[in-house]
Amino acid sequence: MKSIIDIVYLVPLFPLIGFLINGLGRKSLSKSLSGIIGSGVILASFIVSLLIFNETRAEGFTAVTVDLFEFINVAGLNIPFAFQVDQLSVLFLLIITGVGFLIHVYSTSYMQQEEAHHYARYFSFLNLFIFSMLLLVLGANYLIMFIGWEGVGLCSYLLIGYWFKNTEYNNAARKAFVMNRIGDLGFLIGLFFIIQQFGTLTYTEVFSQASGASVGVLTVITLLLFVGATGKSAQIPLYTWLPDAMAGPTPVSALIHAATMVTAGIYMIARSNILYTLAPVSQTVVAVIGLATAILAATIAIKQNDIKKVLAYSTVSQLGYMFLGLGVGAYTGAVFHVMTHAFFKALLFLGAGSVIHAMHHEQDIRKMGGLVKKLPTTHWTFLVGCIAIAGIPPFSGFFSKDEILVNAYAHNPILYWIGLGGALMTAFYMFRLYAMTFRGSFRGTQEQEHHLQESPWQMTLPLIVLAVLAMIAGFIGMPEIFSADSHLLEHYLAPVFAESTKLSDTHLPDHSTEYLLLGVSIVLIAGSVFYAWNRFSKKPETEDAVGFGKVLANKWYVDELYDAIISKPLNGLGYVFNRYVEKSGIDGLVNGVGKSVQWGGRQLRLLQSGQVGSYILWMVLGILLFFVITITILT
Amino acid sequence: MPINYYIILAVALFSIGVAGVLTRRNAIIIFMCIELMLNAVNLLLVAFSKMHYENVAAYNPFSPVGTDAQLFVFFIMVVAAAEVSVGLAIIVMMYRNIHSVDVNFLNRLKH
Amino acid sequence: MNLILISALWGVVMMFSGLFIKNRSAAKTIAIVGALVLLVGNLFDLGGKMIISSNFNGMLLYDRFALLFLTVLVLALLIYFLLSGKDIAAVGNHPYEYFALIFFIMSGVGLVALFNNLLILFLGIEIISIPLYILTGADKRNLKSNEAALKYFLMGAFSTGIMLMGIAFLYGATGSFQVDRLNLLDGDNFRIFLIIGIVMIMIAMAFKVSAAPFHFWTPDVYDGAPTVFTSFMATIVKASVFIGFLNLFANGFGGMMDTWKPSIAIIVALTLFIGNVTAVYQQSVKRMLAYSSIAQAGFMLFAVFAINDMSKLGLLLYAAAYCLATIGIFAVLIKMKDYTIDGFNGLAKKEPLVALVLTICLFSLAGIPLTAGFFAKYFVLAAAVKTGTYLWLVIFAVLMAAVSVYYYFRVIQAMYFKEGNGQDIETTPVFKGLLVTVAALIILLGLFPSLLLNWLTLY
Amino acid sequence: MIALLLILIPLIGGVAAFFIKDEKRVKTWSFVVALAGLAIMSFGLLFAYNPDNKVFVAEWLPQLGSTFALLMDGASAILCLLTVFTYPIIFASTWKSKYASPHIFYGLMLLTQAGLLGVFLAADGLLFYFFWELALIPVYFLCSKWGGEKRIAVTIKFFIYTFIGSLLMLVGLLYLYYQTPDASFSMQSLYEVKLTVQQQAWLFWLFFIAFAIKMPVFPFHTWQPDTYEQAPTAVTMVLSALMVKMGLFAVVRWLIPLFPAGVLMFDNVVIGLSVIGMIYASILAMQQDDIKRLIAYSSIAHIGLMSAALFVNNESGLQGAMIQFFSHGVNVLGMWIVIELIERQFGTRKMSELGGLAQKAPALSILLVIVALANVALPLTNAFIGEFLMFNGLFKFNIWYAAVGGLSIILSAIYTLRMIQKVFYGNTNEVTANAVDISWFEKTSLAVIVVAIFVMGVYPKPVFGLVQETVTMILEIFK
Amino acid sequence: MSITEILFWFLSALALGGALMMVTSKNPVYSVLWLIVVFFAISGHYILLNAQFLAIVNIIVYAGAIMVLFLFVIMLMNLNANNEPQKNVWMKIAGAVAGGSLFLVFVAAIRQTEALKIQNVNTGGQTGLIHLLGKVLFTDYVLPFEIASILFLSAMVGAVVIGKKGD
Repeated sequence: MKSIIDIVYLVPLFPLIGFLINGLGRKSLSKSLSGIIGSGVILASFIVSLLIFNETRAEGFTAVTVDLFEFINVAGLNIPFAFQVDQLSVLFLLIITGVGFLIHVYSTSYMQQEEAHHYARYFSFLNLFIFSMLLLVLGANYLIMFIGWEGVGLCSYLLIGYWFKNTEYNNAARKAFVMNRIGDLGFLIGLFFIIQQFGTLTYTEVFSQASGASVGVLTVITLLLFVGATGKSAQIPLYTWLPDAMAGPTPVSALIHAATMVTAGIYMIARSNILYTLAPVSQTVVAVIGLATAILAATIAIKQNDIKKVLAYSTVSQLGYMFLGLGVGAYTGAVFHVMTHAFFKALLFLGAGSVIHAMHHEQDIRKMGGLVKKLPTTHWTFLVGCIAIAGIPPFSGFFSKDEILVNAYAHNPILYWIGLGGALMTAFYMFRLYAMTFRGSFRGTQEQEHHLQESPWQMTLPLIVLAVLAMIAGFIGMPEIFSADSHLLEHYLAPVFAESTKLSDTHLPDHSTEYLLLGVSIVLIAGSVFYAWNRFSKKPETEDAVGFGKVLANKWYVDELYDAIISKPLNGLGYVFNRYVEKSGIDGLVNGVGKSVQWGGRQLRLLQSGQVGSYILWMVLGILLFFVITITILT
Repeated sequence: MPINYYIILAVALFSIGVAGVLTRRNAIIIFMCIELMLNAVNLLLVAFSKMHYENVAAYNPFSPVGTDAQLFVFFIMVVAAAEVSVGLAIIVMMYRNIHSVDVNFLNRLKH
Repeated sequence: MNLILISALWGVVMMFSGLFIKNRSAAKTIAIVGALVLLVGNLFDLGGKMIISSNFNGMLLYDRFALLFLTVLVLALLIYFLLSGKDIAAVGNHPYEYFALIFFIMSGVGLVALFNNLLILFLGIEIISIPLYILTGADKRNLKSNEAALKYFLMGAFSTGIMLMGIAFLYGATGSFQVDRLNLLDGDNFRIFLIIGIVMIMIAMAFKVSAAPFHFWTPDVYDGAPTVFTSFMATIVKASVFIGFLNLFANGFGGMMDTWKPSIAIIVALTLFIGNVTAVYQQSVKRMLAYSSIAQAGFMLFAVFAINDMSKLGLLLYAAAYCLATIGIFAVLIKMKDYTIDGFNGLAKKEPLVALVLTICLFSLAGIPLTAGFFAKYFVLAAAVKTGTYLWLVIFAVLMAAVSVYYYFRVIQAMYFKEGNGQDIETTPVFKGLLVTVAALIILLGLFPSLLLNWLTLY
Repeated sequence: MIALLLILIPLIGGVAAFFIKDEKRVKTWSFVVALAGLAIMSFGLLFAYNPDNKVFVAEWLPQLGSTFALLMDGASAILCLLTVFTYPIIFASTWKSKYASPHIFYGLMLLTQAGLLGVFLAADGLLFYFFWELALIPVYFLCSKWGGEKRIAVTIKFFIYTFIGSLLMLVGLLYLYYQTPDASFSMQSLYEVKLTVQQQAWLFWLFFIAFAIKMPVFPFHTWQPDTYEQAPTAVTMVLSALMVKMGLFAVVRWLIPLFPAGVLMFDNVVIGLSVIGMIYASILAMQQDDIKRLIAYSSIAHIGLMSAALFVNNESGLQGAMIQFFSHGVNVLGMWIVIELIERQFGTRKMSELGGLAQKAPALSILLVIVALANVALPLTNAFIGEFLMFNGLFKFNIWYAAVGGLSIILSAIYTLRMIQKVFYGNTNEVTANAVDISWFEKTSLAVIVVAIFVMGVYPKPVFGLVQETVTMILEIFK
Repeated sequence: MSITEILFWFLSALALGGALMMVTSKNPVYSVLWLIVVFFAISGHYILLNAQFLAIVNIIVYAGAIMVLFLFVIMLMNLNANNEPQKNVWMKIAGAVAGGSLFLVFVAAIRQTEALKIQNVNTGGQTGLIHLLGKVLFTDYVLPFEIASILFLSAMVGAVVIGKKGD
């Protein structure tokens, strides 16, 4: 059938072209031009994605695979370079290109003060990232996904280290890449298991055979894949890179470290949902890890004072919720949350960016405050974001988070209560952040104060758009309780998760309980919002944290721990190898042979005493020797 | 007379010669010891020639068996004479230079 | 036979021309002519056309291999004369006599190559040794030369005694001096004589080819003797003794290898070890070459160790390669003042061509492919491997070959990579041309050893 | 015929180069010769890749049953291609480097190429040994004459070390030769020799040690970092891009077909050593300050993976290893070029003394980053294909080898990024303060490499096709 | 005990004793004289083994010519006094031990084979007579004979080269 879907390859192609143009033409392109190219290509692919989305909305639409060319075909393992278009991938296409486009536009002004060729470099990287991300979600098999998987890792490395003169930033970038690599190794080995088990990496074939495989194998596979997810989506134990990643330009944080890349893990698990559904153990692991991360990150976020750090930790914790959702089998919910989160977290980051921009790269919220009047647009958009993430109806965050929590409850109430606790903390620290930034009185320097002004339209426009989305996006996923099949997203995604839903026996609690839960959560959240708002707009905490707060402020000292148990031993080992094993040990042995030969030469030549007598004596001894030898041999 | 006696006699002389070569320092004496060794060989050869002759003499008393050994002895003597002429010449040359025939002084070349 | 006759006669010729011609430099020319005549005569030998074709009822054995071997040696002699003739004449006051002695030695070489009777072997070896004692001491004022001569003489005479004892016992066992009759015992009860005989002769030959532990004379004598004669001793003489060794053991004792193979194996191992390892530390190139010649002897002994068709090819090729390379190196060494390795520093800058030739020669000695030395080593090792036993010995040998690379390359490093302005060597274009020819021959044999080996099978 | 030409061109060209005293001219000449080789090879592959071009036989040493026989099958084709592809780039990228008596230098370089191609093509045991040594000797002179300050000692060590190995191989070869029914060195008759398991057991080691030293596999690797460090970079390129492949290739063409039983007996030992080597070398690479040493160790790690993959005895591993022959060659070549450029400009290779180049020399840094990423086997670069398949093969062989070896993926990321950061990022210092970017000449040569990296990374199909025949041949043996 | 046996034992004792004295005596001149005694004893043995010709030659060449030459040289260097400084005692012992053990090895080797004991060498026979030897020497052994001449020639040349004074 000839359809728009056949040209899906255009979607990643545009950003690639953009990357090439901006990358190769760094020197020649003017800022505005490269900005336009950079954002234009994304817009183009967004439009294409919309068209494709239109196709997929048709009832009874089934996944389409678009083969591009033969990539690897050896040893009975055929991995074509193919794209798979179905509801899930298309949804992500929209998120990536859509949010991506807004952020590109935002960047055009945010990065103004960069030199032209760095400016172009920035946009080329950004395009490259979009390209890899699209590969990740479009791939029709795990290898293509892996390509995108590592590609986005690379781009995040490049973009975190965008200001390469600063060693701090470079270290952060390296940390991000290495931690992702650790995850990737797990992912790769998972792939090998899949190959061994199913002899293919193509989704359709793998999933069709999945039910045939033993639970043990599936558990191993899914756990290994999940290791990859923890790396990419910043879950325990591999989450520490994400907060450091805030070194990058703020739009980057918005795009990569909030909206898109970090959700790759969720996408991957949602994509392989059937495997996870068949491996309950891994599901539990996912859920537990997710929840733990959500709580841990939330606690840390409470005591952070860097505006971006707070958002970073909130991202980690939100991702934790998504994994919780996946763990309890609420795949739709997780994806739903990915979407809403993309909106409001991008919004928040961009807002923060706008603040930072206005404050001349001041990020410490203790030096802010009272920006309401100065930055009106930024302020209310940011507020929308806060409300959304805090989960106050009818904003988007409420619906998605609520769906996850309800499913968690259905799975096991404890999960729900803990999750709710996390939600309360979220509300708390978000409004702490909001209050300390915008409320109260300005605490910055004089000249900061009178340079304060609202950002240009390129920056505010995306804020507004995202704010609107953050407000309304929730309605596509209204719980069934309000009205029958009000959950449009669920219907849309149903084919993707069909298998899993058939298998999973989770029956949602009856409506009364659900109402109750909703009520409880709304009340509590509102309460914590109110408390935080009051407290921090009245007397913002400007002094350093003490006691337990100090522990939180220092992120539970996890970085130090890792440093102590991994980095230091590794370096020590390397030192020992380099200094002793290599030089004295192996090479010493090799040289030792040579030395011993020389020594032997020095000693042997002493036999040559110069005395005829001794020479002849040696001869006679030789004669005796050979007599003895010969005669002993013969008798 | 069993051949053994001759062999042992010859070997004894030979060994004495060897021992002499090893124990003495005077080049000339060493050389003489070597001459002694050669003579031991000569004696042995003659004895062997006789022995082989005996083995055939029973049925052919006029066989030439054994002559070759005696001729060999003859040649050994010839060579010995030649060696002596050269050897003594070398020793004399040596003596001219260092006024000694002590082989222990021959230690410029070593290691 | 031609070779023996001609060389003897030419020796006499040299003597008398020494009486009548006062001009020293003429000696070289006459000698070269003599070498050429020798070559022609030898080629006639190869063709089977001899002045006296009798084998003196079995005292000589004209087998093609020996004759071809002699051809190689005569060629080596010719090259030797061409390269170093002037230096021979320059050693002392008796140029003609030196050449005469060398020619006498050549007749001895002929005997040792062709003998079929222990008496001939004995006489041949003596004819080789006695003039060598003289040549060693030829530099009469030089104490080192004297010392070398005396040492060589005493030990040589001693080894002669050993060898004669061996021959006597062999006679006792077999009642004959004919090599081809040594196998048939006159009654088995004499077996012990045979064994004693073999051992003692083996030791005597080992001494002559300077195999450990009977090698001690070699470094001192080679070091002390005038360098020209060292070159002669180390190449032609040594090779000739080897073919005597090989023939004796192949034709005489081939039947009872198990009695002597272990001993030879030990000798080979010791020789390789002592030769190579001791050479590593030497500072004087001349002395280093002396030790290296011991090491090379160790390899050639493989031919004797493994007596088969390969070993003959191997020895032939080895003799050619070894003689060419060593003569080439010595020819240059003679012209140098400073024999230490540092003396070679920066030679490549001063005399690139000479340095290149030296390098090729050293490569050949080290057995690097593309040079004759490689195939030489290849064949002798192949012979040993072919026997199927004693593989450890072969492996040990190649390890030692690797050691040898170290000390040969020290010279190359000195010439090419070390700082220094090389000492000046007076070289004529002719000399250089000859050196290049030597190098070319080495390379040629290294590519197509068949050029030489085919002669064995030719008509 | 193509096969013969491939060897003859650099041979004659090299000898000719000795007589071209003028620097410019000799550089041009050798560049042209190298290009000619490339042209011939690509022509052969594209239009004339047929049996009578892949095989060449001539009389050589009848007495020894050795003929001058060449055979270009999959594995050798890929390596010949690598060789002829590498040489022009080497000459181009070192165009600006100054060498004393250039005619000798370039002559020797070309002779080395001849030797290498000979090794990759020889289909006769003795001939193979011949070329094996011939490739080494010019390198000996190149390193000892134009190398760093410790060059003489280091080079002689390298030479003797490898020489020992090859001599052991020679003994093994001789032994095999006498086992052949028709007393011949030809590859076929050597393949057909019937050996007992015991014979295979020790013959395997005689050969393997030679190859292991050349590759080099842990623990025979210690010559390699010193040599790479001391050798002039142009030679280091040859050493690490091409010469190490000799060992790997020899395993494919000689070791495995000759001693399948031996391979099966010792595969765990070899793979174990290789995997240890991967981790060990990677950890060492993290410690290095000299970029050359860093790359040297990282290349040991990569070689370890390849040698492991060659012994896993499954198609995936073999295919991966063979495609990696090419990829590794290209990538490491790119690395050396960058190092050469850096050293030539700043006279130092110490990472601690460099930094901030990205501001001064963006083009260089970008190209390096790409090459470096290929070096850490990022997807869509050529190395990824190979490493993916090799790890897959290793996994098939034994999960744990793959798991442990996989750690090297992480470690490689660590040290490579560390290198990039220390050299190119951060602020400039007095050394790099007035750095200039690279010339178009060097830029193009690097660009060619980058293109190769991506083309192979995205569309490896042709290479798979090329090496398939060898892979099937080997798998047949184990059937 | 027949007369020959007595003679044998006497000559053997004489030879061995002479040899020992030759090796041990300090004064070179005495050594020479003792060596001559040994030669005489050996000649006696030759006669017993009826190699009369060799016996004569032995006396003439060795005892006559060679030893006299030795004597000349020794006199010429007037080494008559026992001026030879002693080798260090260990060397002496080592040498003696080596020589002795060589002897022992030989004896041990020979004693193994019983058969040898019965191989007798009696008196009588024609072998050693001069006409027989002469005939063989100039027919079968003509080649060695000629070679011997070359040997002498070279020895002569050598002696001249080495011995000639004034350079």
